[in-house]
Amino acid sequence: MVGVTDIKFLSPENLLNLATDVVPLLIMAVGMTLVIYIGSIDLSSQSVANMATVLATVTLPVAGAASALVVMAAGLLFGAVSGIVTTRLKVPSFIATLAVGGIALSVAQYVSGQQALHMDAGQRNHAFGWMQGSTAGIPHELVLALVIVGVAWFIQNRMTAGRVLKAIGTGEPVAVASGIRVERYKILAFALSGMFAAIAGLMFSVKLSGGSPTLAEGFLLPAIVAVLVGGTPLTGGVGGVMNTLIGTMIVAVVRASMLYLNIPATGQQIFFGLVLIVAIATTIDRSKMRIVK
Amino acid sequence: MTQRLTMENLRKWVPLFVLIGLVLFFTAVNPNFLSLRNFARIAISSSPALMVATGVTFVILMGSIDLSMEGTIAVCAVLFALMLNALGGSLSGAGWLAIPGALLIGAVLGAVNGLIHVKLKIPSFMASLSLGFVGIGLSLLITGGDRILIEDPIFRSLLTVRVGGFPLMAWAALACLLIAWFIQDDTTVGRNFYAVGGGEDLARASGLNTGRLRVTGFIVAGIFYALGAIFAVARLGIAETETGQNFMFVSITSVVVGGTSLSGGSGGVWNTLVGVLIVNVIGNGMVVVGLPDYFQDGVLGLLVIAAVYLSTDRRSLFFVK
Amino acid sequence: MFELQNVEKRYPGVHVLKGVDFRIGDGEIVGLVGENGAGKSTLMKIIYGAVRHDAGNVLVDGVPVSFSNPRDAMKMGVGMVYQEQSLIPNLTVMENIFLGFEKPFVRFGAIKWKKMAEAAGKQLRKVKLDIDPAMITSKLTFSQRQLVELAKVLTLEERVEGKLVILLDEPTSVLSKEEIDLLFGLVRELRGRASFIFVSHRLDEIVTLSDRIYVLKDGAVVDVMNSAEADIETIQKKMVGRDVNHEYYREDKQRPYDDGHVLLELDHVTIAGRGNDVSLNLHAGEVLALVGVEGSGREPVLRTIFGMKKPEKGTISIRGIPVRSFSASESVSHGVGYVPRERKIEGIASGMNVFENMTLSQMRNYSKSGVLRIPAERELARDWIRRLSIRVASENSDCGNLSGGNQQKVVLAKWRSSGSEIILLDHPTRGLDIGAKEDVYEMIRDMSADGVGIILVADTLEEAIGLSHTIAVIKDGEIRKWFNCQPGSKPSPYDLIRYMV
Amino acid sequence: MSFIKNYIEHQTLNRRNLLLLSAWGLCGAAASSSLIGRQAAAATSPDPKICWSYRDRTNPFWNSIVAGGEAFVRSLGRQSGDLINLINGGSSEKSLSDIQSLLSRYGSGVALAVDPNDMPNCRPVVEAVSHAGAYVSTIWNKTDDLHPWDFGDNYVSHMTWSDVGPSEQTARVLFDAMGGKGGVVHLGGIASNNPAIERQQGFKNALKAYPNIQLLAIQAADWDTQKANQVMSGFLTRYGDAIKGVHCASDTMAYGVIEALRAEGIENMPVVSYDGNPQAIEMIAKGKLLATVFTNAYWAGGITASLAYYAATGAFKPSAEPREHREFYGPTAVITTKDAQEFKTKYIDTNPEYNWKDFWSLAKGPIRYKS
Repeated sequence: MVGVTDIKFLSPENLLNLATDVVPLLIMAVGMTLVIYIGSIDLSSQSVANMATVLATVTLPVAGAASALVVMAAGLLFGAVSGIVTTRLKVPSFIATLAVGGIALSVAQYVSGQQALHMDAGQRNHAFGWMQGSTAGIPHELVLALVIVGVAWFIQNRMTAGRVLKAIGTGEPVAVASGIRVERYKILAFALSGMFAAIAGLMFSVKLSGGSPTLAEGFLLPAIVAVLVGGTPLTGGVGGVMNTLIGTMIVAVVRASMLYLNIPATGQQIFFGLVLIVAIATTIDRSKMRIVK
Repeated sequence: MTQRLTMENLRKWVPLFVLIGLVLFFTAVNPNFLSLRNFARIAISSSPALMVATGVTFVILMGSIDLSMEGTIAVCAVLFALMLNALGGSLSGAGWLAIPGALLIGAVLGAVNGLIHVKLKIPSFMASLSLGFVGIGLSLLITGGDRILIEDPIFRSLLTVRVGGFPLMAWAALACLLIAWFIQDDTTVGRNFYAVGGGEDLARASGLNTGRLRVTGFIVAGIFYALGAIFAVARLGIAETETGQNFMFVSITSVVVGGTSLSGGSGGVWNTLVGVLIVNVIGNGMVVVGLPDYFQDGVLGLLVIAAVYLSTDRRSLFFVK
Repeated sequence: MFELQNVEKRYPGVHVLKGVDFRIGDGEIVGLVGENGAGKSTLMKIIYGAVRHDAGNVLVDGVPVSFSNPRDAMKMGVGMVYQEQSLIPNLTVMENIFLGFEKPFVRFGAIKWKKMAEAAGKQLRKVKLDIDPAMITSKLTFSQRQLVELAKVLTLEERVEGKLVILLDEPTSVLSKEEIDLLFGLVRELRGRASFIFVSHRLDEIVTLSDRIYVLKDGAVVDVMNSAEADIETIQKKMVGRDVNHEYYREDKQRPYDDGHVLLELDHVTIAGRGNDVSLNLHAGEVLALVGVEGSGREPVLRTIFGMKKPEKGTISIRGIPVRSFSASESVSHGVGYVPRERKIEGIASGMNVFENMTLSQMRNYSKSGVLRIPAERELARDWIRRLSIRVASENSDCGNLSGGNQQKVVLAKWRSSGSEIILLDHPTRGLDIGAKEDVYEMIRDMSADGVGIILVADTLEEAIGLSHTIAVIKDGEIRKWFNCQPGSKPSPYDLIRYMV
Repeated sequence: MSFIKNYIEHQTLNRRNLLLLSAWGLCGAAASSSLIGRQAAAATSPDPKICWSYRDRTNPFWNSIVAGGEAFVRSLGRQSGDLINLINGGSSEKSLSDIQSLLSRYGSGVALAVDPNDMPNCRPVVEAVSHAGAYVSTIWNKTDDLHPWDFGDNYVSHMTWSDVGPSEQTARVLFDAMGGKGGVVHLGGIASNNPAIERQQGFKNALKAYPNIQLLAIQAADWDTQKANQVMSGFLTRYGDAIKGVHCASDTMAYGVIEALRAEGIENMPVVSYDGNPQAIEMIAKGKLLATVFTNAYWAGGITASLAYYAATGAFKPSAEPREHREFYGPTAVITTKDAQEFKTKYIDTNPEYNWKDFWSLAKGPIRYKS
């Protein structure tokens, strides 16, 4: 539809640009997918990403490229905490991740000294310059994102962990009665989500060459929406990372299309909401839902 | 009525103990905390949140969730202010019609939300999230981003006039809470919310029209959001798109902290009152004891986890989503 | 008078009811029997309005009616006492009784609780249940709930003019002997106002209580007999369609077990929350049946052995080694397998395909450093589909779409293929049709012959007697009596019941 | 409604196909259109599109910015609606991707006025614009190492406001009103935002000159009216009557503070703020607020768009301009009770006519960096 209005929208360069722009969002959404896949939700992603931008910027001068590891470890840790709070303390993930997000935000504010920080260009290029380059017109960021999606897909479809997550999503009691240590895998899902969020933050931070406790603001809802529109409903067990890849593209296209369709700025939210309802109504698989809550 | 002090009976009161514990803690750090004037301040900040959280309580009791409140509040607040100003600008004149008007708008938005959820079979999380975007967009479209001021002294007396040390707003909110309590405990619809939350298929087998009930739940919630919007406008004298900001997470957190289960069927509006007070006491207390602002998000998070942890009966939960 | 004429019902691919005629006179008690899958539940659903028939007529007092939901049926005086708990646990007893019919108690929008409590008290007195109507339902015992179900249906007496038809679906399965007597007494008392359709697996009860008996097989009524002339064996024969003999439980295949080889030992095990202790030995090749009434504590024993519950006291030893940490994964790694009663909740992950379900408990065997060997999984699934003749399009089919019997075979294959030596079967034939049941019996014999120790909680007493080497009768969580169960010298159900209640 | 339900149930059967189709459709369309050549980047464009990218519409400051932008667009004989609005809602990610989309649609024929939302976001925005050959002028958020002159003509200019000085002035007004003694609290914006940092700095500078003024507390209220209201009530409990004056980093927060005081029946507490919103100026005229700083967002909104536009048309060549024309401070004026009424008639009730080609008429000199 958008393509018809303006053919330029469909130029490969534009689509490539579009895809590259949503890379951080995509990575966060992929992490979120794992959690939504088991029927939970992760509201801490945005704050973890915020924290990641700060940590990346702060550790870059000290650790160089290894700062990526620090950031990922921090994401993993915060995700795992969410998972532990949800499984062991039985706090619903909606609340647990919201609360852990608050903690991540505090860490971000404390570490940053409540300032927007910027990376030294030389150090950035030395450690992460390769991320910004492109080969044969394809940005490395995009390649990296696809690799990460590929890894997530592999975990989901080809590894024990992925199979267990599917089992938890479709029927947690079955997994328990099959002798699976369900809690561990749930914690793993949250931890991975945290790590993906941190990677998203890191990439965004490299792209913007800086960090701030508010830099990743506005990521959370689009990421959730991307997962849902892709067809991974909150009921769990259905969908997956490939769906989220498509979902993220849909979000990106919808957002960009508002420009192409000349939707006035004040009306964009309405348009977005309506498109969302239509998209979910047509893509959701109701056959597995006996009761729609 | 004498109740045995079993763990189970005790568990019900845990949120209240948490609240009392927090009050004692903050008082110990700064004795100023324990004063009528400060409680009045907490009451003012709690009143709008209480209405919103009460509204979403009904939805959560049914086992659904509603994330549309920010949009609904924004639309109700803005239209309320526009109506009030268009009808003479004072509650003493025709302006009072703005109040039922706003409630009606809340009800309509709730109905739309419920119908999309029930008729299109979209889980409430997604339906209401989308509708929240639409609501915010709508209010933006109406105001073009402007703020609408309300100067009517009669309306603002909700904030400025005090009875027994508390502003009228707090009493009005309490009255609305009593109405909510009545709906919850003494009306058919209210009891049927519990039935749907306790087992939707069983309720359906007993001949309840659960679809209609769900829509009703969202309508009731919408009306309470409208009340929340009115109080929020009364608190600041300003109606704008941002009036609804932050209510989503705060209200749902309050409901859960109060001990109402997200899986539906247990809890209620009194739990929500305690939950709202816990959240607002923490918010106020952190400022009062002078906690550095960059720690506040984290401490709030920790306290919320602790409160929910203490008030959940883990034996009854096989697994938690 | 309530009548079905030539009622038909089809679901995609299945002809569930084939021209059923059914009639019940005023004040009559009619028994309805049939194997699982014979169409009983569909027939009942049509009667109480949960399902619409495709063809034929439903007549009330000779007038054709059409129920679009249970509420419509209730208005015509047709009510259902459910087998599964249909009371909502978080509501009070009185709210459950009047759920959906609160209107008479509402004044100015408010429910008058006093009035409702009085009315509920009246209903409860009908079933001779002395409880506070304001009690939360989840605090009632199973049998109390069953009576509340009945009291709920009896509100039709006041609500509807004229005669009532009440369906009782397996009402006795959770009741004690005294409670059953009370229930039967009540039913007889109420005949003046209502007629009853009584559905039960306990044929002796059917014969005792009902006036006439409808036998349903493969969606058709194969016989209607007067109870006076009926005996259990004939009914059974009609239900199954052939002689039910020792063949049925494959008794000829029962081999003595190896009593020198103890697989599992429970030594004075106390299960949390119950002041009891259980000791037993399970040998290689032995089928040990736990027998008792509903709620007597059979399931907790299974769940404790499987590690889902932690024993308070005592030791559980597997192959002579005491178990130290209790979790399902620990038990599975010791070769314990569990076929749960709630197949759709705990047994089968619907949404996952056949091979995914089969390897769920043994992914370690089918993966290398966390990466699954999917071709090997498929191979395994194909092998077992063949061995157990599971009817399924391929190993990629969604298990949620399989019939109950095939699902159960997948669950059994899951444990068998992982080499479990101790298998716990909780109602393994629940809800299966005859053919599938026989397949399950066959598998139990095969496993036993392979030296697998099996603990069985059976669907019926006959099943327990027919299949087992040893029977332990459990009451109040304690083993009251042991029976040796060698072919030729098997105890009768009545021998067992004496110790059960 | 049932036909809708049927339709949807029917649709769901095909949901997988639908998703796949849409994905394939995108790829296919991309492949087919790859034959269409890329538009050549033009150096200048006779009639560029004009666009403003900013945080949100719910803030009076941004509303004035947009009003100014629209006034400029009208001065070109176009409709107000011809100004393209990009609202990022506080998300740097959306800000950047919206701008990318815009550039991919119009190529070099765009003149952008941008607030990049967060300082680090400025570089990628500017890089994207200059890569496309379009023209951009920014305000507020820019890192210190980024300069328009490093990008030739495409990065036309950056305007920001030096908030330290005016904030210090309002603080002095406040302290004088307090009689030079007593306790004071400061409510700041989102702590990592540059204006929040500068405005707090100005406040602290003023404190040095007033030894008898006691600083009670500083806390961020995130530019948010409701949060400011809550924080102020907390302060009232903590310090009670010790608070003799309030310094706010924005008008929006001051409204919350004043309402918190009003709830307590405190009417005469001196409060100063920043931004110069119409509502704030009205309050100053009525004596409810002591002072604010007018940043002339209307002019800023117009002139920023104008700079980008005229650079894009080639009316002037940015690289030929001196550096103080590429990076400069915007106008600030402290407004107190004395001049509020006069100011209101001049700037609020009507907007003065500006000559949008006189780019630097109100500029306050080149930007000075700390190090």
